[in-house]
Amino acid sequence: METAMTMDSLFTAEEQAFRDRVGSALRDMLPADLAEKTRNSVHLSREDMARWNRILHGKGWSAHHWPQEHGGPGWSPMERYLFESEYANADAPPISVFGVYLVGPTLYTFGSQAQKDRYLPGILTGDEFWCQGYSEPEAGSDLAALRTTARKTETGWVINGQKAWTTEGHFADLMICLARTDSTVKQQAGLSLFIVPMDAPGLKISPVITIDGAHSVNEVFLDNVEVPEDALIGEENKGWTYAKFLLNHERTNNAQVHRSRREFERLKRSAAETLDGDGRPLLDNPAFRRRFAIIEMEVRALEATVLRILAVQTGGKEPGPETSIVKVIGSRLQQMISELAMDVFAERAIAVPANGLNAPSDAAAWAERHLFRRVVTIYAGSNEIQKTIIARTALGL
Amino acid sequence: METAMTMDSLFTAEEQAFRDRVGSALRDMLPADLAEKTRNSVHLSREDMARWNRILHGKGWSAHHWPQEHGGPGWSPMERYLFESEYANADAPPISVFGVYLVGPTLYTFGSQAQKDRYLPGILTGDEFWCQGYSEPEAGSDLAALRTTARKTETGWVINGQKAWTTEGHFADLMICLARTDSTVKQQAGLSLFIVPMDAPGLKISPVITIDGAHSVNEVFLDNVEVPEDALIGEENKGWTYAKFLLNHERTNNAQVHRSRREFERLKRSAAETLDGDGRPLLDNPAFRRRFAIIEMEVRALEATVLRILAVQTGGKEPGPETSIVKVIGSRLQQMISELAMDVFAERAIAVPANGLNAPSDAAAWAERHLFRRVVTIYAGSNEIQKTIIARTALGL
Amino acid sequence: MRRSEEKMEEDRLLRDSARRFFEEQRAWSPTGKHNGQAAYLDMGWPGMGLPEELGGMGADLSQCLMAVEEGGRVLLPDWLIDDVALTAGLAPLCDKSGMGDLLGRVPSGSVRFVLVTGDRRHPPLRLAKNGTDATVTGRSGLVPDALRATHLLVCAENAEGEAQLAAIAVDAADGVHREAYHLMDGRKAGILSFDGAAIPAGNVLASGEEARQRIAELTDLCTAGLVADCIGALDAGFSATIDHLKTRKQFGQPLSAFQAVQHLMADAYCDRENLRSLTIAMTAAFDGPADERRKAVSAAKAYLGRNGLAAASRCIQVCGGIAMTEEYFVGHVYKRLQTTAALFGNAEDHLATLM
Amino acid sequence: MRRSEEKMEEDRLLRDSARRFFEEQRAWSPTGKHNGQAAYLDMGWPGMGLPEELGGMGADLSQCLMAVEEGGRVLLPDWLIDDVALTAGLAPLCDKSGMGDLLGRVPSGSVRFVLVTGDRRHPPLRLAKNGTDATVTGRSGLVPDALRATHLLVCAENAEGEAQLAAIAVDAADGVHREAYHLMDGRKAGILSFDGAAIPAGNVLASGEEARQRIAELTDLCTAGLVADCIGALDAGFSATIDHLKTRKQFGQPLSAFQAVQHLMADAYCDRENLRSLTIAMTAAFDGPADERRKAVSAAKAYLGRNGLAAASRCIQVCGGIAMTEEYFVGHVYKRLQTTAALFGNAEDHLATLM
Repeated sequence: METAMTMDSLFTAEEQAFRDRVGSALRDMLPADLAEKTRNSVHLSREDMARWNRILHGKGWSAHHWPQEHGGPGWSPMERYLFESEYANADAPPISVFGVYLVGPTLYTFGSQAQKDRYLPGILTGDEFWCQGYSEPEAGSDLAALRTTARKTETGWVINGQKAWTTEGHFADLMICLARTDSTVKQQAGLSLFIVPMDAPGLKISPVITIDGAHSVNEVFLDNVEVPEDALIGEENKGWTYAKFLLNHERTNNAQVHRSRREFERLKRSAAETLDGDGRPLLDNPAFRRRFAIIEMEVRALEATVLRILAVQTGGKEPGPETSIVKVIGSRLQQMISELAMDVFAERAIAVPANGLNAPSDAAAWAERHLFRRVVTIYAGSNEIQKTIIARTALGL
Repeated sequence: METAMTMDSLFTAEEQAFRDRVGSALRDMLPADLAEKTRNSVHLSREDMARWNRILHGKGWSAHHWPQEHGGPGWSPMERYLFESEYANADAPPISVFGVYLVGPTLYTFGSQAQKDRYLPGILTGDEFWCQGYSEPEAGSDLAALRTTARKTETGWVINGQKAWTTEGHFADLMICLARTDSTVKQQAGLSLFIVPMDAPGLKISPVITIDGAHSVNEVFLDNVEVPEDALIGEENKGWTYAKFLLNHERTNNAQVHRSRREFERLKRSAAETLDGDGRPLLDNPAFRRRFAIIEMEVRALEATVLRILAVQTGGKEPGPETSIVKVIGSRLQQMISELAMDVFAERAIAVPANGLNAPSDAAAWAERHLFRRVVTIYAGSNEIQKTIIARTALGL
Repeated sequence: MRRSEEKMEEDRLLRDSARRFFEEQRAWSPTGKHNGQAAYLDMGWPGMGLPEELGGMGADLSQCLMAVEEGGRVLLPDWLIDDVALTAGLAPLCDKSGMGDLLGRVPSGSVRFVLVTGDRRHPPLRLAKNGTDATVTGRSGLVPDALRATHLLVCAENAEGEAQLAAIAVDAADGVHREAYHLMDGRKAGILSFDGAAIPAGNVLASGEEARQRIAELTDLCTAGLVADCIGALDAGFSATIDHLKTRKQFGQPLSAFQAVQHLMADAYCDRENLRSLTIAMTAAFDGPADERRKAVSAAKAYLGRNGLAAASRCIQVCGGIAMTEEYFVGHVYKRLQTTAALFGNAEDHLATLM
Repeated sequence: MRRSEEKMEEDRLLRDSARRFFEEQRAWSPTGKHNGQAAYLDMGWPGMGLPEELGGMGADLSQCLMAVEEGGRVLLPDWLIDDVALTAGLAPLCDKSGMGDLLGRVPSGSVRFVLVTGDRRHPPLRLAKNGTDATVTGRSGLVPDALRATHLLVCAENAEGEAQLAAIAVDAADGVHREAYHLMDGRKAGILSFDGAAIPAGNVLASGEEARQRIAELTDLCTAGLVADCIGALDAGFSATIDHLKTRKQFGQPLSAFQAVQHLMADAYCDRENLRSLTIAMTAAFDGPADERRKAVSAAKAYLGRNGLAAASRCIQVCGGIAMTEEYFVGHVYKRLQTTAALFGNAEDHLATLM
């Protein structure tokens, strides 16, 4: 296998066989152009993601962490880890995170039978795309400040407010929307989850260009958007409970361990192919070599920590410090890797030929990634928030 | 000159001549055994310090930053900088900080004529040693929590309390003691400064061994210690104002810039004389070379920042962010240097031959220094306190 | 470092007028559209470091870099670095054939020099003597603002590996190909290919040791300009960040009230102050020996690429999501620093010269 | 990493009894005086990793390291690392002449092995064959607990540079000089000089490639033991720090209420958890190929020397002055980690093997 998969001894023979099987299947299934796009882009188009989703669905792997009864393969946490590792190694396009990771598990855990029947198939096939309406201009890491309201009417709900940082909102069909249904209680207590079609009257979307120059996030304005009664997921005022459950369910998601390992190995190859001023491969330049060694150490630490969490994952408890730990160390590592990439590619990373502005290049993709990656220590609860959680839950401070 | 003095272009020709003159004089004056002891010890004995003090005093340099009228040479801030640089380069023993830096300026600024006449000569000659009684077990960085009290009597004051971290207290003759004289006011408002002889009845001193295994700090217990009326320095309840004035007076003291430059150059020489596993001098080992380069960069930054502060030093204002900045970056740098030393000396730094436990060695001195140096980010207002000050005073947060 | 009272008064006036000018005429906006393109020509900034007899202002390097810094504050898309910092170092060349005339046209903007060096990771540019004439061959590194230059100062080597410095007028030259590049921060640059481009007799300005020294100094000047520009950008980014922290509320408090935020910014502030100190020391070092100048420049440039960039990154972090948007100033400061960090040698390159 | 339920129950019992034993019998005190010196012999810890037929407990490496870790929690001055981690790797050698008997005496404490390697920064130890006998010459690196050892496992090279592993009984050997060393953390070590010390026939346990592999594994075992010991020390240091933060007040609040303190400790906690994860991965790697084992060990050891030490340093920082005193536990944890960081290769050495 071309990529360095380490720590083989941590896996049983069955698991290693499983990994080889899914890895070789993934490499067979994946169209070369999609692998190429994945390597050289930060954000993929809906068309590309949908195409790949359909291929995966053909194999029953489009929602690889779902239980069998809902259309997933029913894998163990360790099998999912191995699948995700092979998935990253194959340069398979990232799964659209909202439908598969967020909405699916929320619906099959808390939704009505009708909601499951209506929405799960579209996620599995990739025919329906979702976005997440949690954050707001005044409520980022602080969801208690959420201002969007849902008012009960005779036929359903009327939603008013504004959502921010709505990733993929511009090509999503549906939004899972957190709104305040009880303003008399404090903090996160009065929030509920709703399903909102993106073409609902009163919903307007406006693009936000990020510092990498790309359009992946949006602002969404909800102006008296009416949704039917059964747009509510689960019980009223339990939205925050559901959101937290999910956080607990996917403790290691934010670690991005497989992506980091894969990127690191690719960057190593680039450094082996790039010559320094002395005509020597950069990878053999001692200053770079040492930086690669430090990141190798950090990647191993993250891999080992994620595996440790998976090995003892019990679920059902409040999201503990694990979620926060892997968020902090995983995001730090992602930034370390792209910072090293900027030094590996040097001038090539900051300059694009004017006549080839849209031509894909490894260096340009790293630059985009590096810029966009400033966000990983901010989103999904900033690292400062995570550290406060660690201090409280793990250290009892 | 054997040591790397950088940034010559920042000094006028007169200043460079001054530096050469004091440098060569210092090297002539300094006994070889004292230079050796300075290199190989963290704490010096009173005898050694006093001996050197007398030599310096013979030249009129024992209180090099004092004005001429009080027995100093009356140098400009830049001349003092250059003197201190040459002083460090010569491996001259550190001046006992409390008499010269703390008590002298306090007395000649705020003390009575009688106090000046009585105490300044002893500091200049080195015949009387001082210690500082500010910190207490419950009041380290937080002097507002100070509990030692001074109660007025008909003939003077009665002091009760306990002082902690009293450096050199075990061989000091006198203590400058901060005590509460008004408990009805909050914070630092009710504090006064007193002169307390260390042999006063009721004063007991108890050694504290620090993690480097040495005895340099003490606890001091004051049990109804009586001092005369004129033991009070300046006005009652102005102790904190005086202490702050001093902080302002010596903005760059905690930077330890000259010591760091000197230690760095010495460490470089050690690395040039030490072979790595490949038989190559460690200084040419690329991993070490890069770490030395990073510290060279940091030392230059500190030197430049200190010079900048000296160039614009106006005095008289509230201690501003400069004091805090050089404390933070200077202490961080001191730790970086000793950490690198631990890796340069490797096993030699952590192991001492049992039959030569007290024999001086470069490696052992670095180890002691490295351990004791954990304190530099804690003492004189922890770096966390300094960062809060920076945020408030410089950033207005 | 310590300037006379008179100089300092001059500095203050210069800084004030530069700041006012840039804020009024060239203020940064998210759309990147500035008013008054090239209006700073009227202010006489280009060639301000040239002596007055050449139409310059006789400004010293410290003042030249101050102008560059003020341009950095508004993230000026033009490269004052070449116009101001580089030309400040060209005066000693003005007795070379034709150079005096050319330099005299710099202040009006009708002549613009750029420094063209080889790509660090490729063979150097080659200059071959051919009787009294010469030709140059090879591909340059990234040259800031290459496409607006009228004249190229080419840093090359002859077959024996000796340094050569030559001037080429772009209009007059055959065999010079200019490829345009867009930089990460929106500025423009170019890569030049020389396909045996002819250099007339007299345009080889220096050879051998003299050329080596001259090239080293001009390279250091450009690098110094890059650092000064970033000091300005970082300062402005700081101000914007501080303003945001005081107004943006989270958990019922302004962000500025959180100790974690305060300490992140205090660390960034220490880095910023150190960078400024190193910039001052670097500027002073141009009056000293070449080796120390080189180290002072490398220390500042390496510090910029490490701690300066880290400070800009912290500004984004404490601002939060809003700093990730193209509309917001602070992200552009980061891009300016990240771009600059890669030009004229990155932090690794400059660290390597510090030992 | 994932152990059977049965094994995990066994682990729990072992850890509980080890912790109880050490806390009751060998609790740390500032004076360094422990009760029950060597009482852990009665518990059968030495040689616990040996098979039961040799008097061991048949514990696997994970359990051996767990015992070492528990010793680390009380900053045990004895080197369980040799008694437990090293001997766990010696079982495969027991068919070598005499080794079976010797190993059988390990559990009672009457035989103690240490691993003797050359000094990394000096020429290796030399083993010269002399008919069937051999002699060894040279100066070793620092050997933990060298003076209490009865037998030395000498890692040497012959004149051709081939690896050689030989056992030397200290009592029986001429030409072995032991120099005692005090370590920074109060533990003892030694440096051994071999002046043509004779090794009887049969005591050369392995040669060439076999010796190379064996030596690599034994070295990794000792290194793993050092890491496990520090994990225990760091954990205990953390607990002491947390307790202090909750009780010590400053500015009217417990230290634990300050966000800056919380975040420093959260960072340290991440480092500690990563170190533990790397320790688990390292332990599992002993079941895999040698190259991956080496890397897993190096990753853990390098992480200990960088991030582990930084975490211990943060504990001192947040405790403040009290942690600077010899009386206080936390400073000793730092010294334990600093000492260990320098043994069996420091972080720079181990980083070099990671690429």
